[in-house]
Amino acid sequence: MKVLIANRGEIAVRIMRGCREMGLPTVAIYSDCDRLAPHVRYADEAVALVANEPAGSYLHIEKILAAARRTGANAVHPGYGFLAENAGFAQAVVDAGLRFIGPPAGVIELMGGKTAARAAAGGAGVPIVPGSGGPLPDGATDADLREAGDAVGYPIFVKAVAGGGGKGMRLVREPEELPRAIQGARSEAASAFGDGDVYLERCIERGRHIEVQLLADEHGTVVPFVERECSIQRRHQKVIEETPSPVVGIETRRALAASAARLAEEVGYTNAGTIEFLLDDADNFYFLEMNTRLQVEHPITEMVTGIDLVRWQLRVTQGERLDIDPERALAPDGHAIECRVYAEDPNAGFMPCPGLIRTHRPPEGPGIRVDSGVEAGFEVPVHYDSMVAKLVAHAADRRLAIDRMQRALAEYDIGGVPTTVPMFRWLMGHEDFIAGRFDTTFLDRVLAGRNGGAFLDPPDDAEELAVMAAALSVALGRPGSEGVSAGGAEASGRWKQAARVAGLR
Amino acid sequence: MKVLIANRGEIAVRIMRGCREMGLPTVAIYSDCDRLAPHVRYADEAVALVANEPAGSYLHIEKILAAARRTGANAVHPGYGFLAENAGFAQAVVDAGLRFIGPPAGVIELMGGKTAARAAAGGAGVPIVPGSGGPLPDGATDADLREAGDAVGYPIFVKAVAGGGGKGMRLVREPEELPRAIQGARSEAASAFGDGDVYLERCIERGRHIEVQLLADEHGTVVPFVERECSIQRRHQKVIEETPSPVVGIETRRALAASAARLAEEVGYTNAGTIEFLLDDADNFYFLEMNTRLQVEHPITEMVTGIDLVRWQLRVTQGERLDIDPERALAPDGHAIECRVYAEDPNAGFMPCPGLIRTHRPPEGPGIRVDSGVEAGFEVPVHYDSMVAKLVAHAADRRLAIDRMQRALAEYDIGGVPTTVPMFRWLMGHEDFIAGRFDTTFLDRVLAGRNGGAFLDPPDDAEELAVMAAALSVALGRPGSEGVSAGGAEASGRWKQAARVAGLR
Amino acid sequence: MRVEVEINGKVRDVTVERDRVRPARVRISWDGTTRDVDARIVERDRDGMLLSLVDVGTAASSRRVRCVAAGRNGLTELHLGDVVVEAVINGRRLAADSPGEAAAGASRLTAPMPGKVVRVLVAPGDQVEARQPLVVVEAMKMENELTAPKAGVVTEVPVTEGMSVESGRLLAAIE
Amino acid sequence: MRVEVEINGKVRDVTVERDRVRPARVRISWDGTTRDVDARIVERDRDGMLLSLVDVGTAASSRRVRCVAAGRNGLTELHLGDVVVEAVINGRRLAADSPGEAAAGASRLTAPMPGKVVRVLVAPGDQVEARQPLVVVEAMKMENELTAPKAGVVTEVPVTEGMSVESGRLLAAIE
Repeated sequence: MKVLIANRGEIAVRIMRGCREMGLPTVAIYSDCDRLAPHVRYADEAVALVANEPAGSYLHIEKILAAARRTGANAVHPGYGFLAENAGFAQAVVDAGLRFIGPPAGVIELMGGKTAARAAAGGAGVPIVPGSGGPLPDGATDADLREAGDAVGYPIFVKAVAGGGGKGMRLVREPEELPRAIQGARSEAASAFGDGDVYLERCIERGRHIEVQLLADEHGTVVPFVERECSIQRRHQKVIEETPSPVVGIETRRALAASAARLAEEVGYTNAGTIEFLLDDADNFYFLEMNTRLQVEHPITEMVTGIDLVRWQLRVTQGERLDIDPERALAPDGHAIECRVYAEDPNAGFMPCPGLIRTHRPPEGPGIRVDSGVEAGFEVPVHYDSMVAKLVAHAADRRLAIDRMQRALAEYDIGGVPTTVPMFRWLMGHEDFIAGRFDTTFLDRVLAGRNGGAFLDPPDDAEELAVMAAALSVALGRPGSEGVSAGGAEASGRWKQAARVAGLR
Repeated sequence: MKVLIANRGEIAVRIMRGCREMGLPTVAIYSDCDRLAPHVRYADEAVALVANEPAGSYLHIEKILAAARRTGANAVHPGYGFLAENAGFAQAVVDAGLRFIGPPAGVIELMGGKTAARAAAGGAGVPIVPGSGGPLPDGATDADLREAGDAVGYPIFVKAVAGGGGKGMRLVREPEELPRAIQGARSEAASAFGDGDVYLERCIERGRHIEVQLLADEHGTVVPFVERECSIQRRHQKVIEETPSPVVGIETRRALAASAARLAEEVGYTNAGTIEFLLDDADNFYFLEMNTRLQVEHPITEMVTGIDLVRWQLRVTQGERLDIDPERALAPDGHAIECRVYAEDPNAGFMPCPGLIRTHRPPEGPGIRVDSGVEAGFEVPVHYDSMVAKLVAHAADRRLAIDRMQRALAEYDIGGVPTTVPMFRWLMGHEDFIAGRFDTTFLDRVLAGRNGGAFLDPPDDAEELAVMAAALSVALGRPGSEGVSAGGAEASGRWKQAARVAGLR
Repeated sequence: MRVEVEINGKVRDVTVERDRVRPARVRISWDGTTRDVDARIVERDRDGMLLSLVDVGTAASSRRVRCVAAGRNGLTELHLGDVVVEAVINGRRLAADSPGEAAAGASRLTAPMPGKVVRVLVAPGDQVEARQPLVVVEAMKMENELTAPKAGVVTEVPVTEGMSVESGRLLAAIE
Repeated sequence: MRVEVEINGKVRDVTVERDRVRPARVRISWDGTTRDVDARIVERDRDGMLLSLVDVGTAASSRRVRCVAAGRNGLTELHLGDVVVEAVINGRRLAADSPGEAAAGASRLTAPMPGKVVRVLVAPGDQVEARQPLVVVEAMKMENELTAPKAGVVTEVPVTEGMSVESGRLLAAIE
């Protein structure tokens, strides 16, 4: 099998590492601005896509298939993002006579539709968020509505069937408020969408994002893994993941795993995939959606189970049978945490910061795994996601994993662009994070409460040290000390800040 | 606790990482040539030893204690090598009112003496290599000698009591040869050492070096770990270690562990230590010696057990109780292999190659741990051991760990000095290594059989690629292309080689 | 050698003396403070250097400082672990970028990278606070709130929702 | 541009033509072979550069080559993964270090680093083979066998067992 990796950055390198360990040759594709990206050098062969915008490069199905033809690649790994959940791409790959390293196109299609996926989950007996199931009848009396509300359970979201963007939506905590809220939502929805239909859905408060990784072969075996906790999100984007969850007990773990496996079996799933759930504070969980691909956060599962998910993706694609001990997959050895390091300025509203990576020395030593997609000399392009590396810490328990992550974050020497490292250092010291007390709204809430201060306090001797270093940078013969480059002036306008001492990193 | 690390290189950094994860401040010591070594920057404080030779620096007890006094360090970690097994140093540390992170001086002293250690092992019921126990009586008849020989078992080494360097030593395979061999050994010993006394010891052929890591607290708890296989040695120096051993079954594992624990209990051992055994091909094992310190190869045990040995050293020193599950310590999760990367030229008799590290990009990704003691810009000094890094691969089984190690070795980008990486790549592909068919003489034998060829075959397109790169290095504007530096000329004389294509790395 | 170092708005007159016998050993003095330090350049690149400083006076502190000659504000950046301190050395600072500028006169908010305007939150005539979000631009798979560089009145908002913008394009002006 | 490249004793006259529109695209020809390559410098240091070469002709091979301007033999080293190829570019080679030298005339074996002589294995007048061990020096915690640079007769062994030697000290001479 010769594998074309239809992706870029750290995940392309991760997949190539898996291929190389199996002796499989690899083909990279690259956009113009990625010519110097590490994934191009890691591959045995590389084909230029001659474009930058995703639509003309990593999303361009015809170019990708042409690259496979040119190099004789007979399998395509989509990674995550880009075309990874595009059923049309999966089908085009198969139609071109190549193997698609992922589930069948039909399954991607099915699980990609919210309502179809929800129906499939319901059909497999997997809990979904309780609701009225369909629009409330127009002529319902207040008593009918209160009855429907009681059946769903409070708090309740009244949602417009045609809704979106929060319009025609009401949160109701008390049964007596329900009829009036429905009335308001109906009229808002009617004026916004020309459709006054509304339905009821239970509001899961303080919900945690819990997900179950699974592997499935082509012979009917499905293996679910110990859950991942992904509630630390910024604007619905995961930034820290860990496994196991600090709040999931063994019974809930088994119930989650069984649900995930049932759903995967129901839909004929193969290869690697993840089922996402919302967990409430009474240990009830509800199906959210399925990701029909490898996920960003797969390394934490690999670290606590010792199972190589990418290798299994490749093996399953070759028709091999899963021979993983299902008990091992559910029994985490220790605890693993991943921080997604983005080229963003945490002190300027997490603005993405494309630019040249001047220094890149990732941490090393016990329990640390780094999957990076950059090297010094590479310029983070403006065209894609700004993630530069994933930093994973593994230790005997959660507390030790946090301590280890703190140590590794402090070691991480990345220069040229600001990154989210200072925010992670702050978060690893946050008492609620340490206590495991958080839900999906936690990070946005605590960030909003910070009012823009620096994430890290300068060390006691910071000012003294800065005075000395500044003087020495001249006295020891600073190159370029006689002329500050214009490039510096240009760049600086973007990030103007009054604060002169700041945890920019 | 504030910890002075009385060592250098990768082990100093490893210990500081452990301290930092526990929030303990650290003090480095450094010789003149180590001023730019990473361990100096990793520490919170650093004290110059103002010398280079070990005797004036890392072996200078008074200077080290003065550094502790100056910085207020109240504990000393000796690492391995240098003063790690010096009972006088351990005692001096305690006499200075500091904690020594290791066993009591008396235990170091006891286990440091070969005969005393052997006696202690015998006393604890740990097998030792069978022998006559003392010198053979002078007037013994041939029949007496043959009887003594039968009691020891063949093959037998006749060894001079005062012996050394192979003088007065004979290997005997057949009982009828024994009397004549004893006679010859006696006369050789008498003329070489002025003492003709000889004794008999069983020769363990095809022996494997198997060792048992253990931790012991100050409250009487001893925890032995799954064995390490360290038979891949070059001139009695370990270069590759792995765990578990490919040939040790569960019963032998338990017997080894029980023996090691008994001996540690017998001598009142505390902190981390390792008991080394020779294992014959009938699964009999014999005590060799005890290392009363942390070992170079401790990471492989950490990787398969998830237990942080350095952290436990620090905790035990603070009086804490071991609460490790002993079954976990004996049940390896997967397989781990360590390669010791030395700055040596494998194509020139493994000559150590001090010099400037110009590039240092260690591998990363799944299952890889790197503990390095260098960074780009650091000059490997001539005064100490030439190890630059330890590369560890961990995977679900031995075959996968080998594949992973191959991948990581190929990724390792280290420039400026030749290293043993090409030899490791060759060895990972050697059929006897892959099959686990080796003993302590294996590596020296296969190296001797190679007759100095390159370790790696150049890729098919090597010459073509070299032609292109050479031309491009000029055409793209090679800096310094107009003048080769004198430094290059000086250095080159040392390593003159006729081979123009060679796996130097 | 004398160097003028301005940090946090305070100017220090710093004297650096090298030991003649051991040139890596320097005595640094300013404002009545004196430090004896073993100072080494671990590595240099075109943007600056990595310094290793070991106090050889009464303390023994070991510190690693990355100096970037022209940092993001056109100043010298001193990276002390995760914390960055900015310094003006010998009065050198890019005039267009003086921190005072943001507080007075007209301020222009420009697009830091190519992207798509997804929300416009203010209109000309609006009174805004410093750091108040003005425009949301989607770029690099993220929605980015671009905030007011200073308090004032919005004079111009030459973009609309859905518009693609190039890097440097004016998004809003404040007076 | 024409470059003379000598590898494995064979000299090639190599022509490098840059594409005018896409300067990173080069056509490299020698001895009837022609390759179209996208050639980039990933990074430079004072010793050389890291090249990334992607074949844009019929093949698509992607290769990483580290070029070291003055390698250990005074030649240009081309690191192809783990394998190193040495080249003489435009006839430049350090005369004192030409590989031919080892094969002819007197050869001197010197200490590559400071150490202690632990064994002397030959005496003046001994006939030795190339690569035969002559002296064992202990340095960097290792016993290092220093071998004959060529076959011949030992003319001088100015060291004895137990002697400390400095780097560059003559250990043996062969004629």
